[in-house]
Amino acid sequence: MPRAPSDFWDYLRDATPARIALGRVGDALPTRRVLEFQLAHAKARDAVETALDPAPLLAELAHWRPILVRSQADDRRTFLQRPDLGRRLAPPSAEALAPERPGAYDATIVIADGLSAAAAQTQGPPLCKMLLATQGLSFAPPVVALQARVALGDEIAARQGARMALVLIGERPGLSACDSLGAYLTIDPAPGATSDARRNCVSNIRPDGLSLEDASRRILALMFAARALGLTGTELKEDDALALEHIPNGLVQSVR
Amino acid sequence: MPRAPSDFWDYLRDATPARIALGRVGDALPTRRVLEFQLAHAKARDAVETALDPAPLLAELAHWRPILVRSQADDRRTFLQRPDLGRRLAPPSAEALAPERPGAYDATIVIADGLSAAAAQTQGPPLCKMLLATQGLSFAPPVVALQARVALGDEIAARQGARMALVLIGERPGLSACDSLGAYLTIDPAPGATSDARRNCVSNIRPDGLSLEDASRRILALMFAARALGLTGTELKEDDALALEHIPNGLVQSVR
Amino acid sequence: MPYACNLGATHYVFDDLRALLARASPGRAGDRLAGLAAANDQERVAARIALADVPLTRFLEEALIPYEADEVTRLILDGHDGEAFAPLKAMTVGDFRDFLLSDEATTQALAGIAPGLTPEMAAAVSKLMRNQDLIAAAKKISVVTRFRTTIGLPGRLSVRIQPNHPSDDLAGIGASILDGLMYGCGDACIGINPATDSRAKALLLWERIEELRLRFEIPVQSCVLCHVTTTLQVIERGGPVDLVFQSIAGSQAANRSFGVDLAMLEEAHCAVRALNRAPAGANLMYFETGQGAALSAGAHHGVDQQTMEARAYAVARRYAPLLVNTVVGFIGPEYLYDGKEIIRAGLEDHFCGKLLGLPMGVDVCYTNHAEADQDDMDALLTLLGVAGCTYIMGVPGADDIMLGYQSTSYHDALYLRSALGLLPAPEFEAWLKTVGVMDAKARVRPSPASAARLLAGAL
Amino acid sequence: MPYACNLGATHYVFDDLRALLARASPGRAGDRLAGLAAANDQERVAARIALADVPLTRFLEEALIPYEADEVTRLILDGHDGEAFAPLKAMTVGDFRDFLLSDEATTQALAGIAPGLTPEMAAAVSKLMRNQDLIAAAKKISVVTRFRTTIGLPGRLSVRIQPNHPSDDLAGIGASILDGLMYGCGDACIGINPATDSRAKALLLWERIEELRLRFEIPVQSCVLCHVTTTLQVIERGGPVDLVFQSIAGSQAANRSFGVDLAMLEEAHCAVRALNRAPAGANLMYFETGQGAALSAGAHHGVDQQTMEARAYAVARRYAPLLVNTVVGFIGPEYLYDGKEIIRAGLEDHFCGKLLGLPMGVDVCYTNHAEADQDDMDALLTLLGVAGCTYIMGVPGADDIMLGYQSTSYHDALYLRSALGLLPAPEFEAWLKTVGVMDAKARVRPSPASAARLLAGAL
Ligand code: B12
Ligand code: B12
Repeated sequence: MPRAPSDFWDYLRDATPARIALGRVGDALPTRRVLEFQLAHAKARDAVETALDPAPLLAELAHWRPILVRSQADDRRTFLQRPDLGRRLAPPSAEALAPERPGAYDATIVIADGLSAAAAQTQGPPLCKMLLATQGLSFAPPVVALQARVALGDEIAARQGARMALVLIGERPGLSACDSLGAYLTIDPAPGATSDARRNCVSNIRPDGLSLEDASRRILALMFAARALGLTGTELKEDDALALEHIPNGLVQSVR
Repeated sequence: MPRAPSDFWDYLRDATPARIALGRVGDALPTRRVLEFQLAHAKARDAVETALDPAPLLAELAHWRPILVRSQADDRRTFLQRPDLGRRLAPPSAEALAPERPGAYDATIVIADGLSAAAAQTQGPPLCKMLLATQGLSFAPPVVALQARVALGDEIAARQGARMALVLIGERPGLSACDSLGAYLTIDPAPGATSDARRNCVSNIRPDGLSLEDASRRILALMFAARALGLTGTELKEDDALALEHIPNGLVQSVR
Repeated sequence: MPYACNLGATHYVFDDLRALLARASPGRAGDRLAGLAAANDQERVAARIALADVPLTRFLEEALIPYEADEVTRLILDGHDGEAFAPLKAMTVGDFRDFLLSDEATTQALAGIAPGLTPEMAAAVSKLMRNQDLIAAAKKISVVTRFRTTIGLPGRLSVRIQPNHPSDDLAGIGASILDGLMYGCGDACIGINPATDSRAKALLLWERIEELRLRFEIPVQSCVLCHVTTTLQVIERGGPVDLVFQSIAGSQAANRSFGVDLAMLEEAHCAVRALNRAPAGANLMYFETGQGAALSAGAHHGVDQQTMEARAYAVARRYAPLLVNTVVGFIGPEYLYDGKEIIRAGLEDHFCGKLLGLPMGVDVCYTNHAEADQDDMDALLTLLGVAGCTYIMGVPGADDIMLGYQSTSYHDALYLRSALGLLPAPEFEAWLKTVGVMDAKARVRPSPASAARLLAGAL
Repeated sequence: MPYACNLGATHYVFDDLRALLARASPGRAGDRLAGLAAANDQERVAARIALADVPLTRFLEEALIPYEADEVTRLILDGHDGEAFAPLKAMTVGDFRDFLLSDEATTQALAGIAPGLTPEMAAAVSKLMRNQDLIAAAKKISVVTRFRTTIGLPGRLSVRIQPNHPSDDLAGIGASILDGLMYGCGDACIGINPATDSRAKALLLWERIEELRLRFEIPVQSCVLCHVTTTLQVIERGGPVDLVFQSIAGSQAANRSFGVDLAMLEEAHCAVRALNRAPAGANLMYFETGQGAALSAGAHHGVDQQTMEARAYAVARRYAPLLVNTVVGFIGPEYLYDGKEIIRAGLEDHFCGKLLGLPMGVDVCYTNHAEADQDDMDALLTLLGVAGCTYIMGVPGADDIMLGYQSTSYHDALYLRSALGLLPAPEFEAWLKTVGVMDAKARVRPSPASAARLLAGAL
């Protein structure tokens, strides 16, 4: 049965959180939409500035004896302008990570503020716990990292003797979501010299994006495959990871 | 005899320091001109930042027992962003100007950095001396003012008991001249409440603009007329000042 | 009357219309200096949300500067045309923006409402508009004025020649004028800022332009930008004055600080009309304005600088000027800090002026103490071209050697005209073709012969 | 080889061409981060003065990144067309700028020299150009490419629909596409960034676009912007791939960090050509670039970011792409700090890309950690429109809900087209008229019936 035009717009609007069916005045956005946008922008900018509060994270992960580290970027301003510093551990933090023999663990999980503390704050602990609970992978004590970029995980993993670095990092806040988490997996990272092509990424982890369950299954599939094949990056495709036999069975089924 | 075209361009170029006859490539300035402009811009910006060195000024005017004052704008950044502060004396400076009874002097001369320390530095002392040497006007001790706006002279004159404030101030640096001085004359200034319409201005005092001699004659004509008529500002025209009888004779002749 | 807006848990209250307008303004140095700016982006958005809901009629009820205390307020309210306002009567500020951008807001419709708008309405709606809105709406508005040239026609861009000299040297000024003519500039006017405020000098300058104009039969109008009181004296002495110039601002007190009031402007307007130099119905005044002037004079009454600027346009329109321009980056970073603020303010001023029915030009410019450069000016210049700006300045090499700032050059005018396919005023275009400065394709490519002829005349 | 310049008492020396180019660059965050920027304005001008005197041939002699170590350098030097370069052989960089802006540099002449230019020459000359120069020169260059639509014709502006969704939901993406079509967008391509890098998902997305395209007979080409290795797998599995996408950069090491090299791109180009989906001679690749990518990967070899960006264009042009765009403000303030830097970089990239013969589009955009807002984007968007930009992005409400940044919206595209009188690609224009989205005056004003029809199809 054909729908009335207004229904169509409603249908469109319901189909996606994207800003569609906004209406028009001449060629322009209606005033209300312009102001909504500006408000979202003001909030997103505040989200960038928000600092991660590590205490609750450390408390939630207390069971696994989490470690708090900082990058060499002392504050938010520096962090934003000096990505190089966000990729290096501050000396005291480096010391805090007792050096372990390489291969002591399969992986380490780093919860990093990145560009959205809110993402790390809300999505970080539950996702981390789901992953840590996995059978068949050994994890170093989890790390909470402040003013951190993805590549900071490389140095952390190396120091902890973990073969894989899994960095759960706040993606830059958008207008519609300020709490989106990205997961970056790297095997055998070379601190200071890992090419991004050697990482895998699972992105947009948040309630309106990839659910925590879905994300953890994909990440675990990648981790099992990575360990089995000894590689991460463009040569390791999620599809193949999910299809690999070595992965605990229930996992794969539920992804596809 | 008609001139050849290239002569015309030379003629034009010689007629003014303005950037005329620059040539064209299509509609645009030739590369050389663009770069000349950028260099001039870089220099002019440096000129804004340059600080006035009061020592030589005070030394040159030592005979008249000059006084050094500062506005409430502590540094150059503040000065540029807070014109209000540049119009008020810093408390220690206010104290340094011993209060005098109103009318103790006809005028006070303030050499102020304004937007070009270079102008005050080079044009300030000689012009000030020419004016101080005038017969028939009594002057308070001259003042050198740092981080100063025009209106700072109002408070200075009031404190010094001078009826007129003559502020010799650095005009904002242009691309072609970084050392242009402006002279602002105000009779019976009301500190904090003088309308600019109540001032007279003699501008563009510098070698390529108004010569020091010419400037001092105009300024003096204005001062004599102001004292005689009890007014400055839009109602006092330079033409009339120069025509007034009370002005020492040699002065007028040499201006016209 | 207070205005309010809730954003999540935060309740924002704005004491009165002045405060609401100020907080809704895009950030700029002058409002920060005056302590009027929003504390942060969220407060700014809150103010805009509240402002969007204010009925336009409110601006007829709540004067920003008291009626009794300010002749500009009186001019605005007494001169308000209720009939022209009728179509807007039921609109809020937000509706008004929507209307301006809608297909209903045709060139004709916009001309019709202009007398019904107060400057505060124009300022208010501009605060809800993005740069692209300011461009798109201004583009639709047509304001045409006339003296010897017709200014503001669609597809045209006029240029003032600004041939200043630090000691008002006649030969130097003449050379700059000729240079400008050779670049196809001058159709807005030839306007000299004299370094001195002497009527004797002003008279000489006016005579100089007159002489050039007559010698080469140039359809152009002359102006010397001295104080209006000086111009009046020149007129009394029979000077060949085409246009009376004056800087104006948005409050009585600010105008006083410029040494003028409405009566004085009226007097000047009558005086110049009486010279009978122009065809009947011609426009005879030239005004300059600029954000920050009122604040600098302590005469802003707690009103934000952009709204004060729009109020200056109310002063201007009373005298049916040939030209009005905002000297947007001229006053300095105290009021507009950097290229971004200058660009925004330039577009606002241009839009508000046109909306109120003025032939708006813009002095696209900056000073050396501002954080701006030629790249910013190229941006603003181009945006204004797209927005249908009436005219710009033409300064040799963009460097005003007397006023100490950088404006647009003759070259910039060429760039803009050819980038957007714009032509000079028709009478001037015809002249440029006659003297051989413009070629058959309407490009300014002076033939050597024409250059020689013009230059020879100058010697 | 060192380069030098005296400014008054100061003697500036620049160790090599890399240092000279870096110091001559307009200030920007990435070069400051890399420690390559000029220390102050005077040093910057000194570098430009020295650069203006460097003969263009120098760039054929002094490689910025060693030939032996870098396949991009080899591509540039081995692929250099001496014949096309001949007219420029005697020029310095300064002369080259003068030439580009002169009347001799016609559209045809500029097309002729493109193969003779190295990216370093383009970058160098751009550093001597003001924003208006970048606009004026780019405007003269015409690069036309073809698949189902013809892109880059004069007077036309194309738009990519970018209908991303955080979980790649097909219905959601479809809804965004329909919305975009109703705004007259999509003629550059319909290009989805998938959130996941799964070939299974990518295949589904490609099929979805294909289905829409066939159902409504839309002249448009499809793209899913996954990694090229993923796209290759989709092609192997028979996916309806129109365009192969890949992010590229200006050095071998930077491309490696993206997981690609020239051979891989070649392989992809062959694979997609073998699908035979396009008319003969069609362009089949889509590349994205952006200042800062190489530096971020530690693969910039001490070369400034704008020059590195131009080198990425050398990679792109080898594969005769249908579309290339710089994601100028996308990467963040680490590389382009604020609106001013983004505007400048956008104009540079657009100019350099076109000069080198590429169909340049620009993702006019910024992130929320940058000092920029919609006003800056309106400015850049409008300037690019004047400069003749080939295409822009169309993102619902300008908010990419998956990539977390603000780009241009469908509305922005409408604004730009109507402000400058630009039309979509001709095939797409015809389609828009057929389905009733465009009215007889070529304005996008969908009739209710057309909307209903399109939307009904979507359900
Ligand atoms: C900036 C400027 C302005 C700005 C001032 C705003 C501001 N807050 O800064 C604006 C655009 C408002 C302006 C207006 C006018 N100006 Co004016 N202005 C200048 C300029 C370019 C720079 C001044 C400067 O650097 N001052 C130094 C700084 C450090 O001082 P300040 O305390 O920050 O600034 C104060 C003075 O500059 C003063 N001021 C500015 N212009 C004028 C003009 C007169 C006659 C007086 C008494 C004071 C005055 O206002 C400022 C605030 O108090 C000069 C040209 C030059 N090369 O100097 C012309 C200049 C001083 N102005 C001039 C004129 C004629 C005017 C007007 C009278 C024009 C008119 N017809 O209305 C008006 C009204 C002035 C007034 N009575 O207030 C002439 C003066 C000629 C003369 N010898 O008398 C000059 C020399 C330029 C010119 N030749 O046209 N001006
Ligand atoms: C910024 C960005 C980029 C920038 C990165 C430059 C920089 N210095 O920041 C540029 C434009 C260069 C880029 C390129 C690519 N990107 Co990207 N990128 C993003 C984005 C928008 C934000 C990332 C972020 O906020 N990181 C958090 C901050 C704090 O971390 P950071 O340490 O500063 O940033 C590092 C990572 O972001 C990393 N990175 C960026 N993109 C990618 C992609 C992959 C696969 C990996 C492993 C790493 C990586 O590079 C940065 C520097 O080391 C995300 C989308 C999102 N919503 O997050 C997509 C995203 C991560 N990128 C994606 C893709 C596909 C790519 C490309 C492979 C595209 C292509 N076909 O070539 C390329 C190459 C990536 C590579 N191997 O380096 C996908 C990944 C999909 C997936 N699940 O695998 C995402 C999710 C977007 C998408 N859906 O298209 N990207």
